[in-house]
Amino acid sequence: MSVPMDSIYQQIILDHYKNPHHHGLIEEFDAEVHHVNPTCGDEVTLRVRLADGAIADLGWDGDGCSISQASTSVMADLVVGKPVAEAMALQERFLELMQSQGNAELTEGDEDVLEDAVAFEGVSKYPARVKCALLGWMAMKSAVVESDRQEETA
Amino acid sequence: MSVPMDSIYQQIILDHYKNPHHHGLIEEFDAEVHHVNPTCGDEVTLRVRLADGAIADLGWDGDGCSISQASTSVMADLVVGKPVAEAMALQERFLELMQSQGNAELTEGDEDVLEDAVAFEGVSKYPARVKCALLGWMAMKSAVVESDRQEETA
Amino acid sequence: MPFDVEAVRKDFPILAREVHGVPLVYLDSANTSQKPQVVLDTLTDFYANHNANVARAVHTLGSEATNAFEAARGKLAAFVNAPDRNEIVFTKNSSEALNLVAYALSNAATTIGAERFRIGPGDEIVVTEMEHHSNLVPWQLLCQRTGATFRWLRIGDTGPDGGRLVEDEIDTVITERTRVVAFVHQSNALGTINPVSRLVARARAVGALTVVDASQSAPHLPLDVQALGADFVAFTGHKMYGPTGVGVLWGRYDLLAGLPPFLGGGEMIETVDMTGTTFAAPPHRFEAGTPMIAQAVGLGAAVDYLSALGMENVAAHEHALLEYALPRLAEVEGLRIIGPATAVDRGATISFTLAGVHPHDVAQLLDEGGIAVRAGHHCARPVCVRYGIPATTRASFGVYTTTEEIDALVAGVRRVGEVFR
Amino acid sequence: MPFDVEAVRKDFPILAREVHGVPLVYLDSANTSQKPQVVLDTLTDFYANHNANVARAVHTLGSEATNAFEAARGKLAAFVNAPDRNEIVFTKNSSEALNLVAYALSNAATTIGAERFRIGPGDEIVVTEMEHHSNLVPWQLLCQRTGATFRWLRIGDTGPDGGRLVEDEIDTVITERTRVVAFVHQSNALGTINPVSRLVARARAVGALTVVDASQSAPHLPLDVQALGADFVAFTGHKMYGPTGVGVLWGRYDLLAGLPPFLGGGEMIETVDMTGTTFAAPPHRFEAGTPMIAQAVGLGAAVDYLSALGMENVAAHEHALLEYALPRLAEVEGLRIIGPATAVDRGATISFTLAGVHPHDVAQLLDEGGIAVRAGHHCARPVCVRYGIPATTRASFGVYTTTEEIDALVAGVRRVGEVFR
Ligand SMILES: Cc1ncc(COP(=O)(O)O)c(C=O)c1O
Ligand SMILES: Cc1ncc(COP(=O)(O)O)c(C=O)c1O
Repeated sequence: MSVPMDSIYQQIILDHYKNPHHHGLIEEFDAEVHHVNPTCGDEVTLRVRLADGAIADLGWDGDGCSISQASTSVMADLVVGKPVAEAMALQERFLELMQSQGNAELTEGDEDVLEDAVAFEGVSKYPARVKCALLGWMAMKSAVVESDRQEETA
Repeated sequence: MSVPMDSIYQQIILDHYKNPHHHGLIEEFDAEVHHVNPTCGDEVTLRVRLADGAIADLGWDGDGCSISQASTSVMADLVVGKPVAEAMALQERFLELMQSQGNAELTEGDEDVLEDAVAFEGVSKYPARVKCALLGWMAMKSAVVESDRQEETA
Repeated sequence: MPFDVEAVRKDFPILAREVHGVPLVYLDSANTSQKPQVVLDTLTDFYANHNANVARAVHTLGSEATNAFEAARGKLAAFVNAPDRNEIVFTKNSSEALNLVAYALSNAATTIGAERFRIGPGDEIVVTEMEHHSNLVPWQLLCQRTGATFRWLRIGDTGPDGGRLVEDEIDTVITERTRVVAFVHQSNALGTINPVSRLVARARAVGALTVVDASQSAPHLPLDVQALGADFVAFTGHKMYGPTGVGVLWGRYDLLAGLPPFLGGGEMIETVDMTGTTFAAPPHRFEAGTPMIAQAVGLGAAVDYLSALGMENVAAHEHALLEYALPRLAEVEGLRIIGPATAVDRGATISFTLAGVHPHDVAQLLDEGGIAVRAGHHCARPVCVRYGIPATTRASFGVYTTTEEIDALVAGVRRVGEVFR
Repeated sequence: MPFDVEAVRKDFPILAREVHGVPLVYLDSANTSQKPQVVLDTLTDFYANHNANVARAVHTLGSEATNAFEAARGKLAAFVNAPDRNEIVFTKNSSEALNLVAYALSNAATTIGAERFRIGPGDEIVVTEMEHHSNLVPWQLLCQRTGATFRWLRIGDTGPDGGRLVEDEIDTVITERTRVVAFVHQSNALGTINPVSRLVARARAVGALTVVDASQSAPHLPLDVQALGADFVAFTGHKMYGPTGVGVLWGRYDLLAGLPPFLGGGEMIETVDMTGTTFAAPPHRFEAGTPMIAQAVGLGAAVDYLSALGMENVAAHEHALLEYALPRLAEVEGLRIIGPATAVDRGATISFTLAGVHPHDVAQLLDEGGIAVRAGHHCARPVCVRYGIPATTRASFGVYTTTEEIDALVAGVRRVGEVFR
C-alpha cells in the first residue's frame, strides 16, 4: 500500500525514518544537547564536533514520530562537513519554510540547498507537527552555539 | 405630550409618582425597614403597624425612579386595612406577575384584587426594572414579618 | 423513537466537508464536538436581532438579551436536573469552572465569614491519576497557594480491562485530613467511567467537598447533579455541541452562597465603594464582567437539541458504537487498547497504540484518509506515564458517528501499520 | 476616503430592526457594540467549515482551526501595534484580563523565581476614582489577599468641564511604595480620556507596574501599546464590534515571561507530573483550557473591519458626533452633563442627568421611542458617589452613529422632561 499523492509522508521521509543517517552518538564531541518536544514527547540527543569553523561531525539518538526522526536524519546529512555559518543559514531557511503555514514558495535555489529537507514542506500546514520537524534542527543549533561558547570560555 | 400607547408609563403610574399615597413616615409603628435596589439606587423606608392580624397603617418615604415610587404608593393603597394573610397573597400574586417576563395572562380576578397594580404588567418585560416595581412590596413583606417576629419575642 | 443517525448527520453542516479530497470522518468529539445548524442559527439570530449587554440595560434589546441569557441558564439547570437555576454559573470553559472553585477556596483565607472553607498546611486535596490537566493543575496550584498536601488515587491494572482506579485505596487516600476530592466522571484519555457514588460517599463521610469534572459525560449521558450527589460539577459547552467560549459550574446553592468571589468586576458586586465592596448573590457573584452572552444562549440551543434527541437515546447510540468498535479495533495487528477493553462503565472514547508507529504518525496518516482522530497525551500526561507510553491515538464518538465510520477507522489503522512497517 | 456612515450602517444587520414599532436608534455602544455581518459570517464559516480544537490536533480541521486562531492573535497584535504576537493573551473579557494580572501578582507569593513581583503589607496599589468596577474590585481583592494598601487618584472638579483626575495628586499618591498603577484610558462613565503618558511616567519613575484599561478606547481610537508605554493593556471584544466572550490582555513579553500562571489546566503547561508541573511560555501560559476559538477568530474579523475603515477615520467621525451632540444636549432644559462639557480629551460617551426625572425613567421612556441608552452607575459607582447622584443616563456612539440619531436623542430627552413634569 502507498500513501496519498499529497501525503506529508513522502517516500524520502519514510526512508530516512526507517534508515536514519548519522544515527548513533559520536565519541568525540564538543557539545551534547538533549531536546524534548513536550507536547508529543519526541526526544533527541545530539552531539557535534566543530573544526576549522565547520561541523566536522554530528551524531544523534532519538525517540519519536517519523517526522522528528527523519527530519533529524536529513538535517545531519545536510550539515555535516558544512561551515557553521552555512549550517546556520540552512537552519534559518528551514525554520522559515516550516513557519510558512503551507504557503512557502520553494525556489529552485531552495531545492538546491535544502535537498531532501524540501520534502518536509507539507508539514508546515500542520502547526502541531512543525515542532516535530524542527526538533533536530533546533538541537543542532543549540549544540553549535554551545560548542562556540565552550571554545570562547576555554 | 403623551406617552406611547403601549408605554409602561401608564397614566396611573405617572399619577401615583407625582402624588404618592401613604407617603410620609407614620409615628406609631411596629417595624421599620429600609430597602435598597443596589443596581439603580432606589430606596424606600417603610413603617407598618399591625392590629388584629391586619395592616392597620403603613407609611413610607423613598427616592428613586417613578416605577419604584409609584409601585410603593399603589401597594400602600392596596394593603392598608387588609388582613396580613390577604396582603401576603397580594404580594405573591404581584411577584408572580412581575416574574412573568411579559407573558402573564391577567384574569378579571387579578384586576379585581390587584386594582391599580395591574398597570405595572408592562414592567415585567424589562428584567432590569422588575426590581424597581417590587421594591416597596418586598419592603412591606419584610416589615410585616419583622412585626410578627417582634410580637413573638415580646 | 429510534435514534436516526442519518437524520442527525444532516443537522451538522461540517459533516458535508471533504478533507484531502475524501469525505470527513470526524472521530475527535472528545476534543471538541461539531455544532448543529440550530446552534449556528441561534448565534446569528442573537447577534443580528437581539444583541445587547445583559443585566444592566433597561432598553428593549437589553431586556431581550437578558431574557435570552437567563433562559439559557434555566435550560442548563433543567438539563442537569439542578434544583435551582441560580446554581448554574456560566464560565468560559470547564477549566475556568474548576479554577473558580480552587480560587474561591484559597480566597477564603482572607475573607471574614468564609472560615469554614479555609485550607492550609495539614489539609489534603485528593485527585486521581487519570485527571485532565484542567482538574489537576488547579489543585496543585491551590496546594502551592495554601500549603495543603496534594494526593491522588492511582490507576491500577493497566492490562486489558484495566484503566480503573484502585478502589481499595479510596478509603486510605481519602481521610479525615481530606478537604476536597476532585475527580473526572468519564476519563477523556481512557474512557473509564468512575464510581461517582463510591467516591462521593467516602468524601462525604470524611467531610470533604467533592468536585466532579463532567466535561466528558455531559455530552454523552443523562447527567443528574442531584443523583451524582457531588458538591460541584463542571462541564464545557464546546464538547456538548455548543459554542466555544462557554462552560458551566454547577454548585450547591448553600456552598456557592458561602464562598468568597473569584474574579472581581462588573455585575458581581452588590455595592462598590472605594473603601470596600460587597458582593452579589450566586450565580452573579461568580460572573464578573460581561458574560459570554451569545455563547450561553447558543449552549441553551445545544442542550435543547440534545434533549430533543433524548440523552438516554444518545447514550444508547454511543454505547452501541463502542460495542461495535472495541472488538474490531482489538483485532488489528499490533493495536493495544489503552483503557478498559470492554464496554462496561466506559464511554465511547478509545485510546490505543500501534506497535512500531508513533501515535502522531497514526493520526496524521489517518487524516490523509479523511479520518480525524487525536494523538498525544490528551492533556492527561500522568495517564501516559502510568502506562509507560509517550502518547496514544484516540478515536472518540458523538451523536453523529456511524458504524461505517468505525469501519473506515479500522481499515485506516490497518493501512497505517502497512505503511510504516 | 471620507467616512461613509450610511455604508457602514448597511454592514450591521441589527440596525434594520424596529423596537416599539419605530426604527432602532442604538446609542449604547459603550455598553456593548453591535456586530457587522462580516463578524457573523466569520463565526458561521468557522463552525460550519473549520471547527476543531486548537494546538492539540494533528488533523486537517485542527490545523485550520489553529491557524485561524493564531492568525487572529497576529491581527490583534498588529491592531494595537504590539512588538510581538506572543504578547497577546486571549481572555474571556476585559475583566478576566485585569484579574489575570492581579492574580498572577498574588501568586508570585508562593512561586520561586517570581520574587520580584511579590506584593505585601506596606506596598500600595493605586487606581483612580473613575475606574470601572472591573479595574477596581480586582485590585481591592488583591489588597485583601496580600495585605497591600489600596489607594486612588480622585476626580477633581465636578462642574462643567470637570470630571478629570486631580493632576496635582499624581505625584503624591503614586510614591515609592506604589507597586501597581491601574487606570482607565477612557472613562466609560464620564467620557474623560486620561493623561496616560503623565501617569505612566510617574509610575515608571517610582518603579511601579502600569495596567491600562483600554476597554473604551480600543474601539474608538488608534491604540498603540508601544506609544502608551504601559506594561499591561486590557480590552474586550464585544465593545469593538466583535463577539461576546473574548477579550485581550496585552503585556510586555519579559513581564509575561516572568509572571506565574493564573488559571491552571490544559494547554498552559509544559509538562505535568503528579508531583509537579512546569508551565508553557506566554501567551499559552495564561490560556488554560480550550480557548474561545471561534470568538477570537471573530474578533480578528472585527479588527480587520475596523482597520479597513481606518481607526483615524473612526476617531474623527466620533469626535465630530461628540462636537455635534454636546452643545445640543446642554441646551435641553434641566439637563446636566456629567463629565467634561467640551470635546477636548474626551470620547463620544455622554452621561447626563435630567432634573426631576430618574435616569431609569429617562432611559425607559427613550426606549419607547426606539432610542437605546443606558441608565445606572455604569459599573463605576464611585463616580456617581463623587457627583452625589444615584445614577446617570448615558448615550454612547459608535461607527454607525449619525447626527440624525443625535437629533432624535435630543428631541427624545425633551419629551421625557415634558412627560414627567
Ligand atoms: C472602562 C471599562 N473597563 C472594563 C469593562 C469591563 O469589560 P467586560 O465587561 O467586557 O469585562 C468595561 C465594560 O463593561 C468598561 O467600560
Ligand atoms: C475530562 C476533561 N476535563 C476538562 C477538560 C477541559 O475542558 P476545557 O478545555 O473546555 O476547559 C477537558 C477537555 O479538554 C476534558 O476532557
